[in-house]
Amino acid sequence: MLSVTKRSSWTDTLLSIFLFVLIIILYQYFAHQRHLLNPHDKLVPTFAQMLDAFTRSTFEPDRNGVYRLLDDTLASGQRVLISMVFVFGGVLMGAYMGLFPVMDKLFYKFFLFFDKIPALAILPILFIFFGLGEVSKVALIVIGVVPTIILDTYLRAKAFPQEQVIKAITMSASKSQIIFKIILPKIFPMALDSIRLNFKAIVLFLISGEALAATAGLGYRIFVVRRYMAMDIIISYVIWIGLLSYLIDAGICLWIKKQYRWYNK
Amino acid sequence: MLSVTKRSSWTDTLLSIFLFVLIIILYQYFAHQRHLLNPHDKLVPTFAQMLDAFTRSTFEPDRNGVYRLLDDTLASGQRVLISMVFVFGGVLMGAYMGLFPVMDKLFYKFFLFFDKIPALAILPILFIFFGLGEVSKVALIVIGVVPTIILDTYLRAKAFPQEQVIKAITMSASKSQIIFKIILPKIFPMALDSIRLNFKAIVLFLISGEALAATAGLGYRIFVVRRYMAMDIIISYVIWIGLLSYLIDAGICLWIKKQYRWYNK
Amino acid sequence: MTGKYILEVEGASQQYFDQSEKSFQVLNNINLQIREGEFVTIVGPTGCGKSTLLRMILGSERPSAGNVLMDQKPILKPDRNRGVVFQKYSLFDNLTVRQNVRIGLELENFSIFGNLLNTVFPGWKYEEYSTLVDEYLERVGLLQHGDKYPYQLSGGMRQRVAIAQAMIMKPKVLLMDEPFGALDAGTKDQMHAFMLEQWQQTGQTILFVTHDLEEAVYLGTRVIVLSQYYQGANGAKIVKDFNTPWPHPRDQSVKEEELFQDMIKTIRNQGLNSNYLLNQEEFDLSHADAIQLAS
Amino acid sequence: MTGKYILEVEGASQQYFDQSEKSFQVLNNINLQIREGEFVTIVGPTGCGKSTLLRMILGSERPSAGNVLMDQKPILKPDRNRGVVFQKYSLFDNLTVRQNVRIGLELENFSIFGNLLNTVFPGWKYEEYSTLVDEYLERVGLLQHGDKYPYQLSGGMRQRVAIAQAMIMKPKVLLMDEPFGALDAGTKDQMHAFMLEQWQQTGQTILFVTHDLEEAVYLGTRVIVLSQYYQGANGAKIVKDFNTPWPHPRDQSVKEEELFQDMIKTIRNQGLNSNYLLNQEEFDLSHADAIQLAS
Amino acid sequence: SSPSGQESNASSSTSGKSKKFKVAWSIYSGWQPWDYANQSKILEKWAKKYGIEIELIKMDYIPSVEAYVAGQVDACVMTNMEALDMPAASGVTSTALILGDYSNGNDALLTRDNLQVKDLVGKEVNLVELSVSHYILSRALEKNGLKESDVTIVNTSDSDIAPAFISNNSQKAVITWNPLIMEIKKQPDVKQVFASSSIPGEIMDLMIVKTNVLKDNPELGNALTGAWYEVMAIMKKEDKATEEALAIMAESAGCSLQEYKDQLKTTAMFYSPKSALNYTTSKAVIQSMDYVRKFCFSHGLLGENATSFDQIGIQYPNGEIQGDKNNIQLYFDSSFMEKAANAQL
Ligand SMILES: Nc1ncnc2c1ncn2[C@@H]1O[C@H](COP(=O)(O)OP(=O)(O)OP(=O)(O)O)[C@@H](O)[C@H]1O
Ligand SMILES: Nc1ncnc2c1ncn2[C@@H]1O[C@H](COP(=O)(O)OP(=O)(O)OP(=O)(O)O)[C@@H](O)[C@H]1O
Ligand SMILES: [Mg+2]
Ligand SMILES: [Mg+2]
Repeated sequence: MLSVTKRSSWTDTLLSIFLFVLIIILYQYFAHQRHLLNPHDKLVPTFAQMLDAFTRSTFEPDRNGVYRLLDDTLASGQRVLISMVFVFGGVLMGAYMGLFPVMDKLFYKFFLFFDKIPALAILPILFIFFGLGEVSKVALIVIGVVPTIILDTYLRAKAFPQEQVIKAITMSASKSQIIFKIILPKIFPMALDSIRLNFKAIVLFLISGEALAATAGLGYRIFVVRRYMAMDIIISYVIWIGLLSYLIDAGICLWIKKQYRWYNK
Repeated sequence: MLSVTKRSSWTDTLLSIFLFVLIIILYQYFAHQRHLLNPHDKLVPTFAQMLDAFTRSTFEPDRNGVYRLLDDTLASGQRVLISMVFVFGGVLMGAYMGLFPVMDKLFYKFFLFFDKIPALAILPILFIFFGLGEVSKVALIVIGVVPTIILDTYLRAKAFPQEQVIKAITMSASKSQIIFKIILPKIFPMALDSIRLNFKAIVLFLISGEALAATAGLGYRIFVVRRYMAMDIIISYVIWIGLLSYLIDAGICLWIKKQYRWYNK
Repeated sequence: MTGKYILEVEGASQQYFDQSEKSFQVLNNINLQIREGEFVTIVGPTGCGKSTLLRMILGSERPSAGNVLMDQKPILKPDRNRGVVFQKYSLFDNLTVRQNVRIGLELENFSIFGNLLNTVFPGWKYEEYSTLVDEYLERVGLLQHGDKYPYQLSGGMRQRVAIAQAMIMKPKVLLMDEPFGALDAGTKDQMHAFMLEQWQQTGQTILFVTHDLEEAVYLGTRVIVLSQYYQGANGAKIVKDFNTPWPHPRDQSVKEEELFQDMIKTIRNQGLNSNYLLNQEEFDLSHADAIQLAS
Repeated sequence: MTGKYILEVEGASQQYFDQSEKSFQVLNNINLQIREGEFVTIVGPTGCGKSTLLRMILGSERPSAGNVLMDQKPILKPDRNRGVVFQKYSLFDNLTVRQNVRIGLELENFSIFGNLLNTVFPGWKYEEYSTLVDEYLERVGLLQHGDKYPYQLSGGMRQRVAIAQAMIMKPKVLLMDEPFGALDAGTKDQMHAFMLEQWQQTGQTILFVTHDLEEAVYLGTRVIVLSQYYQGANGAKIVKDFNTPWPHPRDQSVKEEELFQDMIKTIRNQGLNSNYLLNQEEFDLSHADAIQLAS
Repeated sequence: SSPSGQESNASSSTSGKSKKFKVAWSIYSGWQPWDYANQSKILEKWAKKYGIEIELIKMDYIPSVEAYVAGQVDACVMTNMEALDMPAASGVTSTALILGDYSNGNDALLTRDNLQVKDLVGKEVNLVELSVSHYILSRALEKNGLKESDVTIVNTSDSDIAPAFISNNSQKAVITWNPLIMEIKKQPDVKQVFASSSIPGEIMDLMIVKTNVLKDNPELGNALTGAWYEVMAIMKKEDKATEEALAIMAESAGCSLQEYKDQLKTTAMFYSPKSALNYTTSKAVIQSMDYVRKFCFSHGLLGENATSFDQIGIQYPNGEIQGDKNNIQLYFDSSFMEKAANAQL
């Protein structure tokens, strides 16, 4: 932030990867030590084992002839995609609540409370309403994340510069124009940012949902193979999830940077 | 936001509670219907049953003479309090990362990736490092929430008006003064806000951690009675958790409003 | 002075709360009547409440006592009839200069169908406006900067965008809060010419707050001085209110006339001099529409 | 003109990138030498790069070519030697007016022990400063507003806080970017007197950007005109650079002298008139320290 | 012979006067006595007698086994199936110290609409995949001439399987264990069509101790066995003390006394060390383990790249070895139960 010197990308890259490399080396050393003691150790697989597990689930069909990783990723991806529809609905809802006092009064306290309810603890109730199928998994994500998104957007809409709203009104903007032409275009990159930051919660609820009742999915696999301590598979799946999330995060960041150049200036 | 009329607190209150009342009525009707069909239904307890369960756990000592709700709340509260130390450490870390390019380079990407790892999926590994006691429960909360707090504070420190930092430097501020006297005082209410918004995740990880190995705690109790589908206890506990979270949220809000009058203006 | 009253401020006061929640009065019983087509400039010491008065007329704030009317109807909210240029140029940061100037036209002529069409054929619908938008950009000297975002502009350039943005809508009443504070003398002169031209063409009513007394006397058909300093002060009052005698269009040379310089001196020495005012019991409200009240 | 050079700008240029990532030049090969104790005022058309030049001297931005030196040493970062008042008053929003003015003293005299003591006995350590702080608040006319937060102030009041905040630190070089843009004439005069007094007492060097030509000539011992309009223009250059003849302290009456009015006219008609400049090949850099270069 | 030697001592400290051991347990009708032993200080008494300290830790089932494999605890309760596919398959050599009971109806297949096992073809079955429930399904289908591929298994978390099944009438079959079965059976339209009572003895509930820890510290085995059979004696007496003990067990399981008693009916407890000893040394155990290890192998539970069900060796009290003699990871040890039976503790 204070640096005025030109950045040298070489040392930058080195710094950026330093911790990753350190962790990998430490882990590998630790795993190696454990394997010296117990060659059958499954709890702390070496990187070779993880790579092997990853390759197996990616390139070799399993007992039932499916390519697991692909299958699981597609199943989970679909659930996330569907829940995105509701997430963006939440953005809209938040903007409306921020602008209209009646909606503010009606919904704000409610969502504030609702947001605090740990959804995972009342799953049985969700089952009653949403069944055991795909609906309940998407519902879990939605219930877990959408209130947060709504509240976040609401706060941003509330913090929207009054003067700009007033100016738009003096230029004959209707209320829905204020939402769609003034507020949303400006808070959209912020909303993307907050979706990005909440992606972790989305993954968390996805995994929890899949742990409850599923036949495929990244979370499903992690919980099933836990039954025989296949930490090699679990860790390789977890890294895969981390990597996908990271890429999605970076993708959204890049998109924001390219598409919304005025943002963060 | 657009309203310029004086607020009438009477209709406001009515609007605020409307949805709560509606949900309660709908639920009670639904529960009643189920109980007509099956008087022993445990899944959808009526409010009378929940109140009864709540009263029992609050005011009647159990076999060991402990008041369960109090006991559980204290145990959980202690865990949350301890994890708060790390959360505030995260705020500091974020501020440092935002100000110092070297720390930025070194940690940003790492935390970005680390933040994406679903901690719940690698619990066995956590056991190895943190054991089974209180440490692992706090560690789960910390691993789950602190990276988010760090990243959030980091972004805010990055977005801190350059001009004010420059001005402070012209007034002979050292780097640590910039952090402690310029940046932190100003982003502190924002950090409180983001802790407030992440409280939900804290509760989530608390409950998950307590479900694994504990002898008391709100999550522990929910997990124990879950097998018997004692939904009356579960729901009353969940509402209790929601209520506590809500009060903490409101408390922080009030604190911010009183203590940081300049904030959000 | 002809024309009907377009704006009326009737005994308006405004109170704010300070940090210890104590109320203090900013404007005290302001009475003001403005006829259609007037160009009213408002000067006064910093913090006297000029922006506050403008906000009340705009409708974004209600007086704590008294009324503000436009065309005999109370002003409850901002609307299409009153345009505004804020002291802190508040542009839409997410729009380029061109889009910022165009947005008003888009908002006014909005149709869902047109918007849809426009999503499919970008720029199609907006073509219609482009001549007009470019003309305004030209007038404020920003034609080459049309595709920049506000963050890429200097303070003066942003302010000019805000002016074009408000002017292109040709509102019946235009409220301007120190619009030229950040402009150099040359650019200022150009903007003056531009504004006066449009004002005469459209017959708009303009309320213009400024600190530049020369500007106030040169632009205004009527000058109002607001001040919080007077005997027994409790919120600002109108302490001067008078017409300027030169017919528009005025030549730059009027600035060198003795009467012109005298007027500036009078404002400075009487209207803005707190020592002088603190000894005054009555104010020089020589304007025909000025409302005389015991202070 | 005596005294050593405190600031030197050697062939400095600055380039920015526009929205399509194309570079464009804002400042073109600026050469400037400023002696200790000078009061340099800088004028120029909007967007010509005055703020950019100030930022380069401040050290918050590096020139894309050339050097900026203070006391013969290159300026790499902002530091305690150069104070600043920004065009957009950037106060610390989380501090009251009094705390904003005091913060510099606190920062400079910081000790962990003192800070701890202060947490235990609030206000204890800061007592020492309170006389000085109050004196400065008094001078900028904000003593009664000491406990307000910036959001509760009008634009002009905020700017005055920023001025007191910078002045109380008595930096060797003070950089000011249109500090009085939002002030009314009366307040402006007070601020002028205040600044000139401190400047003479401390022997500070001041660089002062303004749009008000009267102010520029009245305050400055030296006036510099920057402009982007000249033959074959590619970034702004210094197009005028001259001394003002009146010794300080100056009386307000110099403003009425013919020479004074002439200087203003010359600046307006030559320095700020683009038509005139576009036909000039050489500039009137009559100042003894002005560096003559083929444009 | 134990390769996991050093690491498993991680939790046993000798810092104080006496060695300290950690034992994990989870809620299940056959394991509640451990909690009673703890609460009634019987366990503490026996630990003192042998000069050690024992800490009993209550955990969720799978995490408790994970903690055991990770070396966080020295002993843990688990079924014979998990003992084989979790610690043994991970190279943590383990000994079954006490055979407390076998499931005699505690695991069951329940259906709606009067469906029989044969009718399940093409239907969804809710169960915890790769758990004992999965094994039960496999055996039930086998006995009815069906294959696993004839049904669709929906992996459903044990914590929510009961409400999930109850609240969704579209789900027709579920396999789970008690107390969940009891709850589900309260539904009017649900019938039990297969249970562990049809394959008695195949699912055994064991106290598993790290082999090398037990070898180095036989006093841990003595104390645990002694405490266990003192509790068993109380439970068998059927007097007021029994009622009190059962009440405490029920409480910590989170159910009513009556519910707990009902669960015990489908749990074949070996109340006397003698009966446990007899069963442990019988051929039945070897036969059961053979079913289980084949199931584990065919479902990849011995490791995805295991080549044969013989990969892991299991040694029985009579010295008989099942599987690889060079890789014995699971021992059934009857010597402590024998000491208890002979009142030598
Ligand atoms: N929201 C508010 N809360 C409290 N006080 C306020 C608020 N807004 C304005 N004030 C106070 O009201 C007074 C008038 O403010 P206003 O902005 O109208 O002055 P102004 O005449 O426009 O000044 P300037 O010329 O400096 O812009 C000031 O003392 C200011 O501190
Ligand atoms: N970060 C930036 N990126 C791109 N262009 C910039 C940037 N900062 C300034 N500019 C451009 O540089 C030019 C000079 O800007 P600067 O703010 O220095 O002008 P100025 O002389 O201070 O103007 P004003 O009197 O209006 O404040 C302008 O054309 C502006 O658009
Ligand atoms: Mg104002
Ligand atoms: Mg500038």
